[in-house]
Amino acid sequence: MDRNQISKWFKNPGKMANKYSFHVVYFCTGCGIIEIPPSITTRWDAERFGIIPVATPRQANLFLITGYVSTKTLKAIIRTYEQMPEPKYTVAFGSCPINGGMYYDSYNTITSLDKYIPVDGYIAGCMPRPEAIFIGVTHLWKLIDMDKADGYKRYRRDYKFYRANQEQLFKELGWPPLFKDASL
Amino acid sequence: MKILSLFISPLLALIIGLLFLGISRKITAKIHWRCGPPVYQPLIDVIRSFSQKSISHGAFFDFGIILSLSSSVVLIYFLPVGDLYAMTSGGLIAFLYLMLLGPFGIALSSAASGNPNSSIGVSRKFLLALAYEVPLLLVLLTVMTHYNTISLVEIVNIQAGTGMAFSSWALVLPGIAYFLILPAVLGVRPFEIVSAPQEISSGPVAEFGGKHLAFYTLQHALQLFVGLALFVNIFLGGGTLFGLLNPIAGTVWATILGIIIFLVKMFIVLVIELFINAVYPRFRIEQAMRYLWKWPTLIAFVGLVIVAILN
Amino acid sequence: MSLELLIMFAFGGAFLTYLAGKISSKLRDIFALLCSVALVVIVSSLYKVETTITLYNGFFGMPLSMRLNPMAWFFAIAIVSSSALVVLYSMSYMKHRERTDYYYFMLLLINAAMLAIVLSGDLVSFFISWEIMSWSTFLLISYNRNAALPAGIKYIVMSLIGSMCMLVGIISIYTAFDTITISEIVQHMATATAGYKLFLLIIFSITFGIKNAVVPLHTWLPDAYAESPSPFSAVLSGMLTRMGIFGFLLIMFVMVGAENSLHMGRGFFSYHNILAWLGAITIVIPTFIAMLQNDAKKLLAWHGIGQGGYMIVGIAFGTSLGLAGGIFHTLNHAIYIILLFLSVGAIEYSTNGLRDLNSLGGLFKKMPIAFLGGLLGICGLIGIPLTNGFVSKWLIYKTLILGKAPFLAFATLLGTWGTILSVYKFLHNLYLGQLPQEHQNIKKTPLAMQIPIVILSLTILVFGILPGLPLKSINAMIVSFGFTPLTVSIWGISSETGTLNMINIFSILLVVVAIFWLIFQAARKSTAVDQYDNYAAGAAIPKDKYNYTVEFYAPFYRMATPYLRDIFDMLYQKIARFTEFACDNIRKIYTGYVSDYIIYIILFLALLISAQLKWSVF
Amino acid sequence: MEELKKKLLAYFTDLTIQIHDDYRMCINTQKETVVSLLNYLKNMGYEHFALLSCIDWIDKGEFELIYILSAYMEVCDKYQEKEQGIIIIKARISRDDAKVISVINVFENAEPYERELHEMFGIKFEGHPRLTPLMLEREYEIPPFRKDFDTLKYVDNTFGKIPSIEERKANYERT
Amino acid sequence: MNEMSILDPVLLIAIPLGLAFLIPLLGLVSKKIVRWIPVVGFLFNGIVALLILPHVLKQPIIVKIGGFVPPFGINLYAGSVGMLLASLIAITGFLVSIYAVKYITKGAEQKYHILFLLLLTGATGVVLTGDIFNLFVFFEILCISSYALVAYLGTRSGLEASIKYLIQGSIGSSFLLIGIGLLYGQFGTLNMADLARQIVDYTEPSVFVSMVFMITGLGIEAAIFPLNAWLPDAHSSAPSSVSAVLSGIAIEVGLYAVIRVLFTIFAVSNFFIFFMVLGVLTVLIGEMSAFAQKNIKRMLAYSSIGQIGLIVFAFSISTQLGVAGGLFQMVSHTLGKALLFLCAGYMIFRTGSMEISSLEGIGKKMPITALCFTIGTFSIVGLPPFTGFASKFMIIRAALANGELLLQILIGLVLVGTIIEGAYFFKIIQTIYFKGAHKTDNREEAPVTALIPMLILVSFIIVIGMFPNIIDKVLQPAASELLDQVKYIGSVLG
Repeated sequence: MDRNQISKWFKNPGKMANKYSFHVVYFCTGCGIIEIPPSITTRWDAERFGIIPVATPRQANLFLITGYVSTKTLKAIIRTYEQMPEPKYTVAFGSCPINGGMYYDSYNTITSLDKYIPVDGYIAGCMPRPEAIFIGVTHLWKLIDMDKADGYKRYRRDYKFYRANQEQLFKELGWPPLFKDASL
Repeated sequence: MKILSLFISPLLALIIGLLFLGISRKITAKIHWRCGPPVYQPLIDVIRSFSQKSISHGAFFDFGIILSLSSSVVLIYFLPVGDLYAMTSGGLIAFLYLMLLGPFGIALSSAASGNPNSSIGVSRKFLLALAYEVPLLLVLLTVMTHYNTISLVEIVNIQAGTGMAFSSWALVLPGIAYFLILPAVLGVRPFEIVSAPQEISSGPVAEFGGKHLAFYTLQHALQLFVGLALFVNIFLGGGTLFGLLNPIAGTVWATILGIIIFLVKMFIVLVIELFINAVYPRFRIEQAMRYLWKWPTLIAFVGLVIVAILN
Repeated sequence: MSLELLIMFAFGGAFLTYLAGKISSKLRDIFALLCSVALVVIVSSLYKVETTITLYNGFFGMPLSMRLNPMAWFFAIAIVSSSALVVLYSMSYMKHRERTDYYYFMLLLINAAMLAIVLSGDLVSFFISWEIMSWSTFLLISYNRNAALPAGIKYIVMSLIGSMCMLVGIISIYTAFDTITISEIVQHMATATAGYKLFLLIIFSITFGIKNAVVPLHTWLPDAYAESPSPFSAVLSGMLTRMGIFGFLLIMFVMVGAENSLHMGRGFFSYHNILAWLGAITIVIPTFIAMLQNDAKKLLAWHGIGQGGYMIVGIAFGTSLGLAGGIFHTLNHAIYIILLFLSVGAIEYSTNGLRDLNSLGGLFKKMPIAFLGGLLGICGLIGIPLTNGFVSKWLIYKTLILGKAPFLAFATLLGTWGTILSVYKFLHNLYLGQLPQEHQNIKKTPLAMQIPIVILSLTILVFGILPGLPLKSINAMIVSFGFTPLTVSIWGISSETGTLNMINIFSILLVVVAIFWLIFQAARKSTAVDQYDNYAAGAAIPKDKYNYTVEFYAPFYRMATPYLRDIFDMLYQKIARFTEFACDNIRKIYTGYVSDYIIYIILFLALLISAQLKWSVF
Repeated sequence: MEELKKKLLAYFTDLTIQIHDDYRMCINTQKETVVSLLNYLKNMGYEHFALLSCIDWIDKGEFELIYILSAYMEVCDKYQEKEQGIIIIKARISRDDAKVISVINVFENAEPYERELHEMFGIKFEGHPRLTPLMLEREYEIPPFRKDFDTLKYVDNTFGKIPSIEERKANYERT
Repeated sequence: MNEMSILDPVLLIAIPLGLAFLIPLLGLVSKKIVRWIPVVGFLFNGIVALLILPHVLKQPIIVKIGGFVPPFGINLYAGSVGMLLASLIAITGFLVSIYAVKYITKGAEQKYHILFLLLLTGATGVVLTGDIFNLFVFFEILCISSYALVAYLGTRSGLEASIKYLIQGSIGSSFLLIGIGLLYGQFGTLNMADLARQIVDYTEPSVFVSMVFMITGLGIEAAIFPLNAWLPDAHSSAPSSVSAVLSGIAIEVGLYAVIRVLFTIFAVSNFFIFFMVLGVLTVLIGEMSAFAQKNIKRMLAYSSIGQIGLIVFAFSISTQLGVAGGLFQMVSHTLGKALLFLCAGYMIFRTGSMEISSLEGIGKKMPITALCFTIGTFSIVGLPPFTGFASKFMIIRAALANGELLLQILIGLVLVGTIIEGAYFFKIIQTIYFKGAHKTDNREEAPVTALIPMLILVSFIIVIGMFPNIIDKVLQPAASELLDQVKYIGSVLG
């Protein structure tokens, strides 16, 4: 936690501020949401890392997807992700977003979240305990330092690929494409 | 002196305001038995918001938030900090009107965004403003009629002589009334209806992204500073402590000491406030209006009657 | 330019416009505009002139005269300029409506009558032009056919009551001093007893109270404003209702004289104190009722009443500062209420007749000029610093606070907060928020409508930042009433108990806004987004159902509606129902049977005889 | 339960009723008599429509609809039924054109159950006000709960092959 | 007295009477001329009256019929009051007869014109006579011709109204005759001046009986409150030109007779408080019942009652100003009410029914008539630039002059009456202009012969309204003549 090293602040304030003030938007899909309240209250205080839950995606920069993603919630996840301002990171809990987990053969659970929105990190555990969440987040700090957590850049670069997958899954999406040049 | 204060007081207010926000989060955390964020966390939030790429719903969406922040800064000029003050034109009435410009600016921009959550938030903000304005007006009128002047600087000078304002018994009741409505003026926990994250997804600021959110946080910090400074100026005698500073009046040290005393008083009032609002759940808007129109208004009214009879 | 020419020009202009209308509508529009502009030029050329000329004494030998003094000039310039703007506005507003030359004739006739009122040197010509004004207003209010008819009747009955009171007052003055020219009355008034002066004050304040809509007598105003055509309701609210204020000034300060009208009665029950308290109530109650209105023009109408209360409080409080505040507020109110009605008219014109607050929204994208007018009008109405409303309200507050009347000051400040809430609802529901589908491509406001809106918005700012301009002529008026003039500088008022300097407030606010605007631009550039890209908990935005305008202050609705009904309106409705019931029954005396009639005759005979036998009447 | 069984047998023809030990009565009937049977039982005090579900006998080519009714405690005393039991009604309909009369006008709260069965099994309920999709986001040719619906094949062609680790690394590094 | 020159008041009665009997002869020659005879007659009458008027202002003309010296022979007393009313009757008669030329086409035209002439001669006679029996005779001519004219249309309502009018009228005339008989029995003379002289020093209280009978008799025709039950039916079911004359002239003449009896013959003093209360009562009842009307002619009839009440109130103030105000109100009421009835006539003719609701949108169909109607209403209600305002101004001034509390309360009630009157008249204006669908403006304007009298009346109203001094020169001498009983006796008995 290099929060109080002033030199780093002057070198790159934007990245440091992003690291140490995560405004989190939870998407209460799946079973992981039950882990979030304990992580932000007294015993495992998330606020000491500067992590505050926030109501609207407009103010957020970290997007936690807690658990399996069904087709119905995927629509909302895409919409929320697109409404978040630019330096935004997504972290998914458990194995269901990776390969469908135990719902691998379910007719309405998607098998890999990465095809629809870029995911920066996965936290293992069905569902990860608060300590695991904090380890995940601190790992995300490292990724940000190494500029590896560039999900939003990939989304902007390959928007055509993501948009195609989305439209293939849903007949009509109800909102225009986010980036103008990407419309098919 | 005046030109100097033109630059210093807004910066001072910003820093102190952010510091107070950080302290309030820290103390609330400590009350909740958790260690809470560092005291300079609001500063980090502001830098992060500035680094984010925000969306804009049109010219008025931006102009509103700029107007509200600038009006809060102009408000600072009216407030004497210690004996550091920049503007006296118009006195307390102009101050009251400028206090309204802040919420009006935010209301303009959040309505321009077209989000129903923010419209509900704005309507609640105005209702809350109407609710706490009734006792506030009574309190300010009592003070003005008591000191028979409408300029804040004069009030502070008169108090400088007699130390604490409570020395003159007439102002005890308005002081209590003002203290009761202070959380509503600052927009803190029991009266946090306006930007309630759970109910109306943080009300007026639902659509505020990067730099808009930063401007809003700065405006919120300034409003916190103004609310406390007004209370201290009117009732706790501004930058003086029972006339201790009289011997070394007029020197540079006196102003610095005056400012420090002023800040210490503000800190004490803030801490007392924090103890109240850390434990209280949020009022519904009807409950808030009924509460604000019942006890504080009654006390303020009785105070005004007493002062009116006195002179 | 003498006064007769002015009056001749005003009335003649009205008739000639009607005739011109018969020839061609284009000619009529130009002619009407020319007339009003010419009037503006004539009146402004009479700036420092003080003359009195007798027109003719054909009326029972009484000399009907015209008089010009600072007060008359102040109101005259306001009337004439507002009528010029409204005529320009209605050139395009009334373009494809029927009976437009009747409308122009009435509009110009009303302006001429108002001019005659203001310039009248004696009470009879004052009364004649007052009556002409009220019956022509009646004819114009009921112009919009169906819903406007009851409003017209309500208006004309109340103004008839008012003018009957005034007639009795004037004739009692004529019999007491057997002169009707105001200058002579002022001398004779010294000899009158206090009781007679109180009687005069009460009679005249009933008339002017009705016209200026002081609370118990205000019920005609909301319907009249809402139902009359927008340009006319602008004139109606801006200048016509303020004839009441002119009347109050005339009776309280000119005729009865300042010193004894302000010392009538003792302590709380003195005349000016009760009037001030009536004014205070007029500020508070209508402003809170305005919050519950769903029709834009009704909301503005209730504000018309509320702001009238400020003027009454300013005038009734009797210090030179208060008087200056009251009169200045009359001018300011005229400016921004006309501006607001014109912008609502522009919306009505584009959405052809729709002005319901719940179904409009987001119009500022489509109608920027109307929005600009609306916004500045609202800032003026609230009295935000840098607008003219702030200066006059500041004057009124200062007099009340320093004049040891904290409760009155509390009522006025509370009124301001009520204005803020209801006026924000007006701005939010009409202009901001989501633009509904069917208003995507509405008509653009034509140029003739935009010019008056822009001019009025500029005057709000100019008078706000440089209040010295109008305050000079108000000062002259105050001196004519015998008060000590204010020390007025071009940009504010410097008096011993707290100065008001608009320039440094303006400059500081401007500088700070500029700084923050630069910081705002310096930060990362924000991407523009249309109204459908909004946070809706992840769902796509439903096209037309996604805004919150119905019952904008819902919690306050539930708390306040039982108390904020218009009690006086219900009272007057009951009285009206009772008179109708009484009329029907009285008509039943004429039963239609001859036998009853003959019994009546014989009874009459018997009555006469018994009267003679008992009291020997003959 | 016994008297109820006797009454039912007397009143209705071709019913086969068994009573299991823990007060469960199981009635097999034709799909035509289901509505009148439910009406009768409702009047007898079994007013709580607990569940409507369906079993797919793919080999017999039939769907078996199961209606479960139960009674609120105090109602039973009124009819001197000492013990409070549940009644299970089973009816068989053919699998290919599965059509049955909806029971909405007897029990309103059957509406979501019938919609779900329509969506998941493709059973048409005549007389149902709105048979719109209840939970599923997309259209399916074969309703998913049918036995002949091959989930794995469906998952592959809608959500695509699950990318292997190498593919993910390649996708990640693509500049 | 001057010789048989053109300026002889007797001509005012003789000419129309002669023409009335000439009509049947001329009728044989051709139908067309008959229509124009009343027009010519009243034109002549008007010119003569207007010529005589200036002479009479200072010194009244006494005409002895048949050369008998006044106390014995019948004499005409053409004072300023008499001549004012006579010229008013002549002008209104002239205008209404022009209107009637095109309006009365169906039915027995000849009889209409004869009765019309007789009615107005009766009226002129009542106004000019100086002898009470002569007054009775002319009064009878007036009433009988008006009974007949009311039933002219031959409709069921017309007949019923005229019968009612006949019954009440005849009762009234018989009371009048009883009164005159009593007076003649006691004083042996029929001449007003002689009677007045004898009554002044007559202490016996029984003289009031004859007065009571005379007042009731004349009061019925003058439509004072309890006695005016016949007026609404008579005026609404008569043809408009007749009702214009009836409410314009007949009521005023009746009222003149009552005033003449009260002021000159009996010279009463404290009777007036009773009379004043009666006047205010008539105003209130007239206005309130007019408020509840749906039929336009009945509404105008009731408003005439209201106006008459106002005139009674004005006269009962019995000061110089009050009587002048009353006379001025008579003039403005005649002009205004005649104008309203004439306009209403053609409006009903065009829309076919008398209901106010049927008048919707008539402002577009008949713009000039509607405009005249509006100006008439404004004048009757008393709004500034028109005569109604000037006369009301004078009456209120008279009432407030002597500052009695009772008078102030009564004038308040009268103003309440005017407010109610304003309310229902403005409702009609709204129905005319602002109700009804936007009909295509197929202008069916009233014929020219109807428009001319209307426009002349409107011009009279506006001119007198703007410059009331013109008529004020006539009113002051008339008022002083009515009040000054001794001067009357002196001028008649020489």
